[in-house]
Amino acid sequence: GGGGDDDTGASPKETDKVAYITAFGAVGRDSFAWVAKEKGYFAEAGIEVDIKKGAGNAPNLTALKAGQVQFASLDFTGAVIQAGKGEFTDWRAIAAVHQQTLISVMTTKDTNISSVQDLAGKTMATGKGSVTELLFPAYAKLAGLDPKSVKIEGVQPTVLNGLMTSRQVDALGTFLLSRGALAAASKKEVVVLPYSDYLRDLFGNAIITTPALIEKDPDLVRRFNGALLKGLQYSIDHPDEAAAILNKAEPTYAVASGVGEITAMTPYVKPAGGAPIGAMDEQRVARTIAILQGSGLMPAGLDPKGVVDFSFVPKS
Amino acid sequence: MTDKTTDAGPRRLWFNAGLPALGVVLALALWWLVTIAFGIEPFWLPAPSDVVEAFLRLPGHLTEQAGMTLMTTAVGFAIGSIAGAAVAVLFAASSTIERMTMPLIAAINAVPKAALAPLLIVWIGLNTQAKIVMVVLLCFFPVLVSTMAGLTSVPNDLRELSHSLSASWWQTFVKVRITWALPQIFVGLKVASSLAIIGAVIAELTNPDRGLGAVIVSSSQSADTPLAFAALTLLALMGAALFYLVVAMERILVPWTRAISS
Amino acid sequence: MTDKTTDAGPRRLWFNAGLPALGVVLALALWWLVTIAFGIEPFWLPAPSDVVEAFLRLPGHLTEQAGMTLMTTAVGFAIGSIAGAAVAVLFAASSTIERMTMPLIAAINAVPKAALAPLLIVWIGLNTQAKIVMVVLLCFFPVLVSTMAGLTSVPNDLRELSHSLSASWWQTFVKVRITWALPQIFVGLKVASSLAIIGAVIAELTNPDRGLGAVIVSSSQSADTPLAFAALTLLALMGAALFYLVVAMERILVPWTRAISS
Amino acid sequence: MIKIAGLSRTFQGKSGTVDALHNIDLDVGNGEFLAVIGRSGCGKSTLLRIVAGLIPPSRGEVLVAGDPVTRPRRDVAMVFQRPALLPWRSVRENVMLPVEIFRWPRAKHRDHAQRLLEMTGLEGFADRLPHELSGGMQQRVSLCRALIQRPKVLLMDEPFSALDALTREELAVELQRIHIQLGTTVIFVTHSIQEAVLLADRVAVLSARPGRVRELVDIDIPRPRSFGHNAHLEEVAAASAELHQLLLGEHLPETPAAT
Amino acid sequence: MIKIAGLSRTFQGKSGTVDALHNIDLDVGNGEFLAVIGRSGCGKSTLLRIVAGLIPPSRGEVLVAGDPVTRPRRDVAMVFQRPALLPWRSVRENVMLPVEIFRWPRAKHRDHAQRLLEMTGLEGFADRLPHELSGGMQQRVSLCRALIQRPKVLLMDEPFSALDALTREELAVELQRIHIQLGTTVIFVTHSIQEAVLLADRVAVLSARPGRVRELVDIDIPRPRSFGHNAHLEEVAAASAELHQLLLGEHLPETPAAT
Ligand SMILES: Nc1ncnc2c1ncn2[C@@H]1O[C@H](COP(=O)(O)OP(=O)(O)OP(=O)(O)O)[C@@H](O)[C@H]1O
Ligand SMILES: Nc1ncnc2c1ncn2[C@@H]1O[C@H](COP(=O)(O)OP(=O)(O)OP(=O)(O)O)[C@@H](O)[C@H]1O
Ligand SMILES: [Mg+2]
Ligand SMILES: [Mg+2]
Repeated sequence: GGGGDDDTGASPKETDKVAYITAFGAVGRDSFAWVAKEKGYFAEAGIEVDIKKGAGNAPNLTALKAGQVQFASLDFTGAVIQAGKGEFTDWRAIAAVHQQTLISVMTTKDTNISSVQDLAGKTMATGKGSVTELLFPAYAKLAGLDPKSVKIEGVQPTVLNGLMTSRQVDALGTFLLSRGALAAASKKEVVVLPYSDYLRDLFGNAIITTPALIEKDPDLVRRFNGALLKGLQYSIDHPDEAAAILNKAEPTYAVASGVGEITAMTPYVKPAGGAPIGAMDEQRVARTIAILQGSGLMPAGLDPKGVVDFSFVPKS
Repeated sequence: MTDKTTDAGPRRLWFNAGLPALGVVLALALWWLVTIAFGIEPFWLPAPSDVVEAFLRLPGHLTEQAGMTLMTTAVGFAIGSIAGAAVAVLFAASSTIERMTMPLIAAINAVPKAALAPLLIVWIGLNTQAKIVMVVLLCFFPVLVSTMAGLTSVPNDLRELSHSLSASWWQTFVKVRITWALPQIFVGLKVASSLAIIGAVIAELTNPDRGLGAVIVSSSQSADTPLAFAALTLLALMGAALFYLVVAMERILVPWTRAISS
Repeated sequence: MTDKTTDAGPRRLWFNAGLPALGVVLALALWWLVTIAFGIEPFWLPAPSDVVEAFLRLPGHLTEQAGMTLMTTAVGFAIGSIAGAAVAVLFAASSTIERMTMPLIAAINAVPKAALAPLLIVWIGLNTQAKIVMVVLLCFFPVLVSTMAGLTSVPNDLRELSHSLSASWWQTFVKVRITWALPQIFVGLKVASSLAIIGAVIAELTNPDRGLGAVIVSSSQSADTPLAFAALTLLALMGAALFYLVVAMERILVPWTRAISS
Repeated sequence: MIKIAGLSRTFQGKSGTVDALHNIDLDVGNGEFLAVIGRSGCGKSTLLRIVAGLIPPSRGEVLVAGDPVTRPRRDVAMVFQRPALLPWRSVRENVMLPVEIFRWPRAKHRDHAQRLLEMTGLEGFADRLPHELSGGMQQRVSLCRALIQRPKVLLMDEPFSALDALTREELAVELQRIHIQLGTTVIFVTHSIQEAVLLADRVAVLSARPGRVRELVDIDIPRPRSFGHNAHLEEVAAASAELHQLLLGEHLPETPAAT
Repeated sequence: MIKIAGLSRTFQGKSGTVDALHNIDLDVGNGEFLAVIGRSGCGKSTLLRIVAGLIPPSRGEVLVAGDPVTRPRRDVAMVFQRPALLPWRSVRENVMLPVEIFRWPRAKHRDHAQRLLEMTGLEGFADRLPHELSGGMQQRVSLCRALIQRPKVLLMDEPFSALDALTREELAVELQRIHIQLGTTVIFVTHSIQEAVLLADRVAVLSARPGRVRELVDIDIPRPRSFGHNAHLEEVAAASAELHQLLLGEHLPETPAAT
């Protein structure tokens, strides 16, 4: 624990200590946390941040629930499903990292799959129980493909690239940012079919915290959010520097891979219509919930306010 | 020492069945108490009742998945143990081969199998064979090491005896060394029995198409800790059963050790 | 048999260092040949040269991470082995306790540690302790089982001797049973040495903040197989080193076994 | 000192039970030297094991110094039929084992150990491990280990069986000396009638399966005795012949022994 | 049959080397019965082990039937000083072990095994495991195991040491019978001068550390011999006295033995 121990929250001299967990490991898309730290944004906000490497939605929500971290980054859509099913409800999003979901179908050129429709009769591997797998029927239907015509292999995410490269499957359901890795592995041109082509209302990653902390120290939440988003902004503005900062924290992650990921995700970070970075609006969240309910992924009754605290979300 | 006149029937039953049962009951009670006393949420640590309930939600499915895991485990355990023992025999036959390959085997064995699981799938495929190979990899080493130790622990008396009879290497092996090594081989088999189950589940976590590993994956995705615990409990039961099966085999195959030692 | 007059210096050196080196060289050659002959891409199976290159990209960092993994491994191995041996002693002291708890331990041990890793993080935290606990969990059982086997294998001669001297349970234990059990305990330690490294890496894969496990995670994220293999190779080296450290300890502590058996 | 009353012992095995001892009554006086002879497998070792408190009798009881024997006593030392040396301890350390276990001061007994090793001709082998010794040498180590205890009662199971005639005689002389000096009560199992006659005050002759006391023979030859001095040649010859006859007598079933 | 020439053997240990045997020359004729006596630790077992091909000599060589001994031969059987029984095999199966190893037909030798067990008084224990036997019984099993091989050469290391006088005599008679009937060459290590005189054609007396052949004594008493019949009492007494003297003589350093 340790975060927000300061009951009064009045004394600005005192630095707050919090822990933050990235969405998944230390990769380009999560570099902004290290950037915010390295650039001193957290320090300016009077916060000392311990950055931990995440391992996906369930572990991150667990860490948050156990009080081992106060803030987390994770896939918003997946988290909403978990909230809707009542599995994890003790969290609120305070900003969106990606305005559009990054999940997509990915394949290599030689499979001759160039559109969703081409997937009929093929085999596709996805992370077992992942959002990619759960949303595929909705995505396929919107794209005019019978979801049952595709054979889905649910596996551990780490084996995906290997399966594609060894052509044990014809396509992957994965994050589009792993495109570079797949290209490197298969040495082939990669074809990406983002879910966001049809599912426009889904957010990608979001930053979340607990309702308890919001209640106890809203100022800390606000300061943290601001600093982190500043880091995000700086990262997409200076991908090379961001990748270099990340490489310092994680030398085994090549700078080039970092630059590639950050550049690839830049269009997804900037909101349409000039809204500030991190923005989320209630209508879109409601539509997200509706899509998820409509696909039978969760029961009805979830209120957008139950997953997002709009008072912290940056507004234009 | 060698003669236990007091080992009456009921006492023995109590010792061999009553005490273990008591131990399990006490552990369950403690578990239950802890969950109640500290008001622990089922998400962190479900009470035994939650676990039973989770099991009763899907008894057929869980049993079926358990059966699949057990199959993988059993086949892999058998292959791995036989392979381990066979390589130990090879090493016993040729210390040159042993010196050349044992360091490599020790090295390869230290490579985390969990890190190898994705590679296995890529090399072998999304099938049961890849899972069995994982089990084999985990069982192999303990049986190898313990068999080697057993084969080299034959007392000089007996070695000289078979030597003086001009027994061939193979005869010495079959009639003296293997039997003498059995108690130690069983140490390896006991350790391997647990590792076999672990191997099967690691493989199932990587390719969660079936088995209790798949149940754990899907229950952790839905934060259904009681269900995950139901699967873990089945695995634990399986582990204890396999362990005591090995112990029973030992009692049948090497009754003489208990007579000459204590 | 007991007297090896032919064990000259150079022959011995060749046996203890030359042959293992030869084995490693042959294995490397084979590996290299396979990658070249079948034109295997580095993503599947990098050639030894690719791995060396990957290592040379970040020698300092990799060494540092290896050091961290080694620390976790060593501390966990020590704690786990001592705990395993201690519980074995407890079981040797009271067969009632043994009967009550051994089935439970066998059951718990069969629960896949990989599935427990997330729970450990929840219970203990995202810290080194959780990692050490994982290592301890993996080392405990082999040492327990082998120590138990060793302690119950004391020949009746020696048991009667210490009994006839009215030695206390503890004296018998210290002066006869433990020493007699040492060769078997070392079987457990050898198996545990490999498992310790595996445990450390499983923990690091689950919470990849440091260590070679973290290197494997991050290299798999960027499909940098050569780097992953560099980490795996370091782990393998560590495993072989730890294994032969245990073997060396055995030679020093129990020289007499090789004299009375073969 | 030792009172054995109605002692029986059976062993249960997979292929039936063995009556090893049947209804043994025997009193051994304080400081008495009792030799036990009998055919191989007649229960001599079993008798010693029961007196030592190592195994319980099936029926009957044994008193040592008035107390029923339920477990081994520190004032009773045993020389086993097999040497039972700890393979990892040097000869000296094997001899010192009882000193360690009794928590006696080591320093005080080191000399004693050294004297015993000299007495048994092992002084050059004190630092060797048991496997480097010959069979007879191992047996002598186990003898030293019993003697260092200076026990009130010494139970010896064929302690000289692996020794040559000469060593045997030397050690027999030493044993007599110790027996007389310390007043040790000794039960001495042997296959050598000569040894029994030389050493014992009384000889118990056991009959085989089930082992019973066939006869108790008093040896009334003045001490110290030795093979060399032929002072009491006739008595020795007579006693030997009687014992020989008793052992032989077993061939005639149910015939009470008559000398 | 057996030719031992310039045989020496040293053992290297951590605490120095031991000269176990030094420059032994010995010829054993075909069908001869050679007894070996000597003080405990003088190298008798080592000598047998070298003749059996179990350990190599440090110097010199051994020929059996004209061939240098480099490893054990199937026509040479050994009775070890310790019984060395397989603990998981019944008495019968232990006796049958050589038959199995030589791949002889089991059925043909089962009767032989049974006869040997009867001869050694073990017929009731055929199905028991070794740990259920007394020390002397175990020794008899190992004797049976050697005899079932019907070897040309029989090497026996104190085979009767754990047996009572009576059993010893019975088995000595049987051994003589076998030796005469089959023409077996025997080397027989013993601590009993009586046994040596009873059984041997010649007795080799070894001196201790390093073991050398002190003297070879011919025993010219007509066979069959036995303890019971006092036909050649005087010769027996004379031979015994001579051997005794030779053993004793060791005390006087470097004195050549004189009878
Ligand atoms: N394996 C060994 N290592 C070192 N020394 C040995 C070994 N075997 C025998 N010796 C030494 O060699 C000498 C002769 O031993 P050996 O067993 O041949 O004697 P032995 O005549 O058979 O004695 P005993 O009558 O007591 O059986 C002894 O001093 C012994 O210490
Ligand atoms: N542990 C045992 N289990 C079964 N039977 C046993 C056991 N110990 C001894 N016996 C039997 O008891 C009988 C007496 O054995 P014991 O060892 O007392 O004989 P012994 O007189 O010492 O013989 P020896 O002179 O050969 O040493 C034997 O028939 C033996 O088979
Ligand atoms: Mg006995
Ligand atoms: Mg000997």
